[in-house]
Amino acid sequence: MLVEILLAGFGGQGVMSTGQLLAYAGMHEGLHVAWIPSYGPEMRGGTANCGVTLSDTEISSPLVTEPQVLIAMNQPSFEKYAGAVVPGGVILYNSALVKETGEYPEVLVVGVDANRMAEEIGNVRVAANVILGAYIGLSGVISVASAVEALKDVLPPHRRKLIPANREALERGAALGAGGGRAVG
Amino acid sequence: MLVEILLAGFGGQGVMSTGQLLAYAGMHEGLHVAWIPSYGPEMRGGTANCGVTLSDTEISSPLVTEPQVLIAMNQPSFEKYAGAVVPGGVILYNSALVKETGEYPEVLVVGVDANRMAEEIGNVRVAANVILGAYIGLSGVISVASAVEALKDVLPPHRRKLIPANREALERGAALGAGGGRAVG
Amino acid sequence: MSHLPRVLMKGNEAFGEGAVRAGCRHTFAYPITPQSELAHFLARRLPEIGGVFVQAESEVSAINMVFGAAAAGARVLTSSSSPGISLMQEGISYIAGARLPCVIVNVMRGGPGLGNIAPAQGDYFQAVKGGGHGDYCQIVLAPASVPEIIEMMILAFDLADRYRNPVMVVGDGVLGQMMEPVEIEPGETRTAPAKPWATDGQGDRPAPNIISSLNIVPEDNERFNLDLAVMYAEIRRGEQRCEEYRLDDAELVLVAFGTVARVAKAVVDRARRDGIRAGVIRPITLWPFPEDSVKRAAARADRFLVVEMSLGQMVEDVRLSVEGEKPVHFFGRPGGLVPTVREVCNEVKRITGVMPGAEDVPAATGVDR
Amino acid sequence: MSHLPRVLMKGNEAFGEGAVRAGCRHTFAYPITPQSELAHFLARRLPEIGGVFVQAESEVSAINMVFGAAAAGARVLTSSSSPGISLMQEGISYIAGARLPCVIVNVMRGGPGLGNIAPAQGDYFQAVKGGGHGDYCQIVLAPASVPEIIEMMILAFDLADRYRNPVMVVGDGVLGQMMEPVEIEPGETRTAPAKPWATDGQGDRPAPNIISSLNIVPEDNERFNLDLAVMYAEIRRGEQRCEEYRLDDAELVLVAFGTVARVAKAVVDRARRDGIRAGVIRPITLWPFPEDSVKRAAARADRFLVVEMSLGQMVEDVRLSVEGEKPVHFFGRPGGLVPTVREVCNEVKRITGVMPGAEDVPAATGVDR
Amino acid sequence: MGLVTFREERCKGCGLCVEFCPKKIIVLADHFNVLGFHPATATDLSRCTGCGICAWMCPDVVIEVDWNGGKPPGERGESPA
Amino acid sequence: MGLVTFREERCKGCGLCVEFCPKKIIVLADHFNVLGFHPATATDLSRCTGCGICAWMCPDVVIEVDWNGGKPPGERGESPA
Amino acid sequence: MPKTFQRPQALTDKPFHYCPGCTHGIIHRLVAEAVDQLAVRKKTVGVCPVGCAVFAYDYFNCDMIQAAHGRAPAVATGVKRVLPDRVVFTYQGDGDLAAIGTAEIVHAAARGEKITTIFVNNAIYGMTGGQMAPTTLLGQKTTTTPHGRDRETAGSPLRVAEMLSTIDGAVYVSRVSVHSPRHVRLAGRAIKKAFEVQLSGQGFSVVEVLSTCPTNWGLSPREALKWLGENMVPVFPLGEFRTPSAEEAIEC
Amino acid sequence: MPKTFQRPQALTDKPFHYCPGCTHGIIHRLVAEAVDQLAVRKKTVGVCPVGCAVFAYDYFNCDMIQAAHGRAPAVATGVKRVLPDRVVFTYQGDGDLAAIGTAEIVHAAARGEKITTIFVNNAIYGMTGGQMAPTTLLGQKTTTTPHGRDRETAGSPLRVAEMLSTIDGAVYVSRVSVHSPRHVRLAGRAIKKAFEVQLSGQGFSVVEVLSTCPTNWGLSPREALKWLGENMVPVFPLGEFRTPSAEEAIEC
Ligand SMILES: Cc1ncc(C[n+]2csc(CCOP(=O)(O)OP(=O)(O)O)c2C)c(N)n1
Ligand SMILES: Cc1ncc(C[n+]2csc(CCOP(=O)(O)OP(=O)(O)O)c2C)c(N)n1
Ligand code: SF4
Ligand code: SF4
Ligand code: SF4
Ligand code: SF4
Ligand code: SF4
Ligand code: SF4
Ligand SMILES: [Mg+2]
Ligand SMILES: [Mg+2]
Repeated sequence: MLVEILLAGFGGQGVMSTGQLLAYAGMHEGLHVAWIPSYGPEMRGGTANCGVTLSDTEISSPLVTEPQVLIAMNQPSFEKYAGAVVPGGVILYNSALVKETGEYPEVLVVGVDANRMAEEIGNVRVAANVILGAYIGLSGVISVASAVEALKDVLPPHRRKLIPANREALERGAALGAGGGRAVG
Repeated sequence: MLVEILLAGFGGQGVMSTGQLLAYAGMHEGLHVAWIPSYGPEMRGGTANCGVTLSDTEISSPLVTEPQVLIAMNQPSFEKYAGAVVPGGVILYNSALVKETGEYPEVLVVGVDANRMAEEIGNVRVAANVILGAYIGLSGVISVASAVEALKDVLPPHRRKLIPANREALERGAALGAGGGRAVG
Repeated sequence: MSHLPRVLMKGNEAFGEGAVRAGCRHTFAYPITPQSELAHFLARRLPEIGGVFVQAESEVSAINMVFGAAAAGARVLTSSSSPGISLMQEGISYIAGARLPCVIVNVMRGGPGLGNIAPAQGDYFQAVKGGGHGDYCQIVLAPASVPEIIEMMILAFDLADRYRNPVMVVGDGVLGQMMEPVEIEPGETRTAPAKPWATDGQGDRPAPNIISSLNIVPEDNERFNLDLAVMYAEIRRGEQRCEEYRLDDAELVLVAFGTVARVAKAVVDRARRDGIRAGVIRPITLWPFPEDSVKRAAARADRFLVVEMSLGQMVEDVRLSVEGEKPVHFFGRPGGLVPTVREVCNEVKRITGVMPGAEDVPAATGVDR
Repeated sequence: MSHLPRVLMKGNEAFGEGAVRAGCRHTFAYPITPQSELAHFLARRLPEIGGVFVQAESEVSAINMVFGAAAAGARVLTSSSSPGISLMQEGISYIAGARLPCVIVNVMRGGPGLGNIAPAQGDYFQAVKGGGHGDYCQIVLAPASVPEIIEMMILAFDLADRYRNPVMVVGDGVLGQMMEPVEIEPGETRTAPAKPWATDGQGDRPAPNIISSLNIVPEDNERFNLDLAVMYAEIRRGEQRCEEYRLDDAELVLVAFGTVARVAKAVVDRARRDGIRAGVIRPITLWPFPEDSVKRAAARADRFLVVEMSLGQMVEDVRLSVEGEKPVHFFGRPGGLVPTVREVCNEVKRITGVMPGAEDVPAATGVDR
Repeated sequence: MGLVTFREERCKGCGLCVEFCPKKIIVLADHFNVLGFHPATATDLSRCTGCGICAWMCPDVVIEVDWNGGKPPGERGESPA
Repeated sequence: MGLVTFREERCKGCGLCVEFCPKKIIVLADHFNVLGFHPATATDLSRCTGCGICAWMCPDVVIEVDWNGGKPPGERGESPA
Repeated sequence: MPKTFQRPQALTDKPFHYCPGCTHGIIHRLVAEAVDQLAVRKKTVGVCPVGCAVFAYDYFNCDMIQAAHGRAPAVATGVKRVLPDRVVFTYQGDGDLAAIGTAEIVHAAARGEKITTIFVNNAIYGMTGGQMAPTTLLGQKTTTTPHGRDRETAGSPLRVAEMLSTIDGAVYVSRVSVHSPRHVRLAGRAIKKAFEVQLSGQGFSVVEVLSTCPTNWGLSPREALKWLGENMVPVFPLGEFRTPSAEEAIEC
Repeated sequence: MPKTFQRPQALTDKPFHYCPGCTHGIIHRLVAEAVDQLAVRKKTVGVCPVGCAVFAYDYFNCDMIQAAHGRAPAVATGVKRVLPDRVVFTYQGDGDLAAIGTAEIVHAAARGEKITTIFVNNAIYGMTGGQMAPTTLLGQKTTTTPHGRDRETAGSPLRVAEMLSTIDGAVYVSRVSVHSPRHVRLAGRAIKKAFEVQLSGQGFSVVEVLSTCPTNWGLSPREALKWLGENMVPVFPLGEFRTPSAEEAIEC
């Protein structure tokens, strides 16, 4: 088993820590993991992407260049990376900010209204975790419990109060994802 | 014809410009010439040496490492370089500051009381030119007239008033040198 | 009690963690992407353990603070990325000339000039041939994973002290920014050997110590340089390090370091699935270059493929080792791009003729120097 | 009227005189021995002809003033010696990255560190392999006499403008400090070509110009680097320059540049008197290295002897050209000493076996890397 | 009377125009713009004095202000405050 | 009464001691020392007050000053001027 | 229809990449307005720093040069010495100018280089992720002073305008801020005056502009302006520290 | 027999290499005397510059480091941060400190580094052959200002003590001279005070000492002292520019 996941969005959408969350959760489940940012310019307002590799054998290249999974939090990210997803892969996107998706016949393309759901939860910054939850629900690559557990690793002590909102995001996303396929959108 | 001449002394004894004078004079006589300083540390009070090569063919290496001629203006210079003079060569030294000379059987060793003569001329700084004059007188490698002519090249316009003293140094030195050998000392 | 044997750590933090485990308590650095987390980590960590982090006003100043701290006898670190490392060249030459031990981290980025902040390996020549003036050499280590960064940092400090010479540890943006699991070690750290030469105040010594790189008399300076040469020869004999991966029966030898070596290993795995007997030499010491390993491989293998994130720099050292015995090919992505497994596989197929007739077509991004 | 067709000129002044004849009117420099006379000369000369000499507060500043003046379209010069050149490495990388033409003089001295002020060639690697970060190359010229310094300076400015690339002219303390006769040329000087890319104020241009070495998108930076690579390949093809001395029937080829090449020629003359058929390849361009000449020689000659005022740096480029075809020997005097004709002759005799049995005895100051 | 126009697609929703408009007629909209921000917009243009302070404080030069009749409140580049 | 001693072999004949000796008892000798300079020397030691100014102004620490009986003119490091 | 406010000509139409509420944008606009008002756009050459303003060459609608970190004053010197009749300015952050570029700014001032420097002091390294700058306030938390800048180990804020005003060649030195509309207006006037001083050929001119970094200060844009006014201004007093003798002072 | 004057212990017996009459020698002696008086020789680490004083490590009888040109304050910082209880000083010329080393001295001061700097201002680059320094006087002829320093092209003398005294971390800043016995005495007291400030742990201390360069000024040693007093002192006024609050001032 070797899964390469790409997460992409605006700086500030929490894409980086969501990727770390996934890596931590994988590590706790005994997988080999690597997390790697494709950090934008030395400046603000750019796009922020990261790649996560989960594998049950040692990871040679930690670079995610042929992702099976794309989590796209905004339109530019979708456009930039959708084409890179390998046949048989899946794209999950934030339908609040991705409006045009185009055709990817060999790929499962799933819209998640993550911004809206995050605002319902009360914190727009948990949107990325909604989509991660959806991916976990959809794929079962790791358990939701591991992801929730890993929130402690990713959130520094003084931000632990954000755990409940993030847990809710993961869980509600997972519930959506477990519904599978187009039903999510 | 290829002559390599080494001139050495304290910084401030005029060794460098005396060497340049010789090179200029050689150039005016149509010779190939090179002048090269063995400049001391980035500081004062060190020793100052230069080498002059005069040749009727193109000069390959301008470095004076096997001099035929040494002009030593002080004791340390004498000690440092006397041994480098090739057999058949000549050492001219400033007898005011060189007190111990040792034995150099295959080399002509000539003391010149240059400081005293320079003070008689009225400027202790022309001492090196007294010895250069002696060398010219002794060897005839170039003419005294060329050396005198070259004073114009070496002395910047605002120091031209020093020409008479320097001319006198060259001429009195040459007269001494023409006397030859040990008689000079 | 939920007790974690492992944490996910950024490469940049691992440089800092490794330094701490090596007993380094003094770091002088100036921020620069993509290595700033190293400074952030140590700015927090060092004061907690009685150490000192000073943010210098520039890289020029940082490397000279390192000079002073090393002269005072400390295990000392600085860190930067390409442009900042260029600014340190005078200082590094001075450190080598004064026989001082220190460790310098270069998390390389795309150049030349301001370039960008993407991963690159274009500073290989600067690191191994001597970017500063004069005839000095620095030991250069190139880890390829986050845990190995920690290991290499400890080795770096040990080598620096053993040889009284600067040691550079090079990474790239990928290595600096990626996270991998790292074992949490017990708290103990190494200590530096005694340094009787240090200028730490005369104290009870019979005479003052002097640290200087000035040898105004050329004969003295030549002697100093020849002594260095003897030491360098010793290092070249004794400190070559590399990883050999599936090399035993390899007809094609990929040579790559750092991040690219991981790509190369994945390529080898894939190529072998296609029946191409490939292997990897991963130089761990870039200087001394593992020429013995390359020479041994040159006796057996058919050809070499050097892969770098540059226009081709290490390839020269491979060629110097191979000495015309076997063809040495090159594939590079300069300016901030990491070669992908797929494109290196294509290059492998092209040069091994598995894609017949492709031999003479230059690869899109392969530059032949 | 006593009219002089020739004057005795110092090498350092010749660098300045050459720049003036090349049409350079702007110099930014910081004093350092053994090249200070260059600054003194131009500080006096440039204002007389409407030019500008600015004494910068450091070499870092000087090279960045050069950056600005080059961006503004001027033919511009800076000059220093080893430690100062190390400080310029970031700036030189920026200049290459911004595609700006300029000329940098390095009158090399003994290193590493403060070293001394004696003649040396220990900055060869720094000059030709890229002392700064990133994949750039600079053209490097190495004159060997005072008149040739003038010639090379003119060539340097022409090449810099032709390729929009920095050009370094290297000398050593001997070359900088020695005096040789130089022809006095008529007053006319060259002018630079038009530079429509210069940031000299938009004026009537339709759009502003931008000078930058920043390519934040890795793909853009890769493209930039590949374009550079194409240009470098063109330079390597077209601009190799060397002097071949008594090479036709040479069994032993000495390779040496600058001051040492003059020693090598004297050695060849003497060796031939002893019946040793020796010749010299004197690289005039150190980058691009005259590999074609060396390769041709490798086909005919029996062996090479590289002589340098260092622990052996150019010898690597000779080996890369010879590719194991013939033995490449090395003789060096590092740290500020100039090899003498006599000692190089001895080395020649040792390796050619004219002193039989001497082959295996290492020369006192020969360092085998 | 002033007329403020917003180049909505470049607004970053920083709220500085909202903060400094003396008439408090600017708000951040509910929707997201292409950059993912809630863009600023004027609620009651009739109350706008055309003072230009909003434009003056906007770090992204999102706002233009026209003066709709009469004399503008000040010289260009000199008007606010 | 003071006693000045000169380490003649390191005198550079700069003349600063000559210039500043309040008693004007220091002169430069006629002969050259090993460095090639005319070294400083005291002419009439009996007039020396031991004030130390000569040593104080000597850039080459050529001079030592002893105080030959009675109380020295000041504390070491504080005496002159 | 007369414009109260429109985009200055000396700005291109490219959107700024700065964070929401970052006052770099305001300062860019003020510089552009000064260039427009003096009608020198076509003979102006700007030099951008390394810092958040590194891409300023995309925003200023005149010839632009991107300089190495801290070296903009040296680069500007090179330009100005070749083209003495052009208007040359540098735009630099506090890391760029007050840390790595200290020597360059001091000596551009000492030489009386006829250039204008816009010095954006936001008390932090913005671009690289919020490290301490020489101008960081005591107690201010940054990524390299996680417990706040401590005088004992990290020293005290450097007051650049005061330092440069000891230098004869610096003929115009002032400090302004952009934390309120009134201060923005005064900042604009100071910047224009600095360019005028350059045009008059009297020497070096510099305006230190106190600016925000909401992102790295961890404050909202509004809070950031408030913090600037309340915390930075007392440490970095506003005013003109040096003016050409004949000039009248700007109220601050 | 009590000594009025003897060679300080903190000097080795090695003769100085300085030119005849060069006041570097006097300043060396004053530093050595301060070290002796405070009885700190065995815990002192000195840092020498690149400049005529580059060989100072041969003269000071304590641990010594030779630093890169201009970087002595950075090197000293490295030493002091490792060994906070040692006494660390730098000895630097005006090319070293006021040109290439500007950033290093300003930031050692800004950090309040607990080191002492002896700044020897002789208005010229001595070692490299008499080029202009940042402190060269207007009209002064040097090898790079052959017609005298011209304000228009080469700027005006940099007044380092004044500049550094704007920096909070610099707790003791004074300027002294050595052109007469009285000034030598005061210089000695200032140097001692600077070391005392370091020992008290209050911050950075620096003494600018006006010095001569007979060789490159083209003057005899006596003329050089006179020139210093008559020409340099008016441009570089003597005095204490900053003292720790509790301290009383030294008369200058
Ligand atoms: C030589 C060098 N050192 C360090 C850097 C990294 N760097 C980029 S911007 C910057 C500081 C930016 O801070 P500042 O100048 O205050 O500008 P701001 O982003 O706050 O506007 C640094 C350290 C670099 N690019 N080059
Ligand atoms: C990086 C570098 N640049 C330049 C030099 C050359 N250099 C040596 S000393 C010196 C200046 C000395 O002047 P100053 O500091 O005033 O000391 P002084 O000799 O006058 O006492 C210079 C420029 C150097 N050694 N290193
Ligand atoms: S112009 Fe003035 S009143 Fe009108 S919206 Fe803007 S700030 Fe408010
Ligand atoms: S100030 Fe500008 S960017 Fe900020 S909210 Fe208003 S219009 Fe938008
Ligand atoms: S101690 Fe005083 S009186 Fe005696 S020689 Fe020296 S200066 Fe003159
Ligand atoms: S001051 Fe010193 S060096 Fe000068 S003449 Fe007197 S004793 Fe000699
Ligand atoms: S990081 Fe700070 S200074 Fe940079 S753009 Fe963002 S808010 Fe502005
Ligand atoms: S050159 Fe000047 S500063 Fe240097 S030792 Fe000589 S007189 Fe003193
Ligand atoms: Mg800033
Ligand atoms: Mg000086």
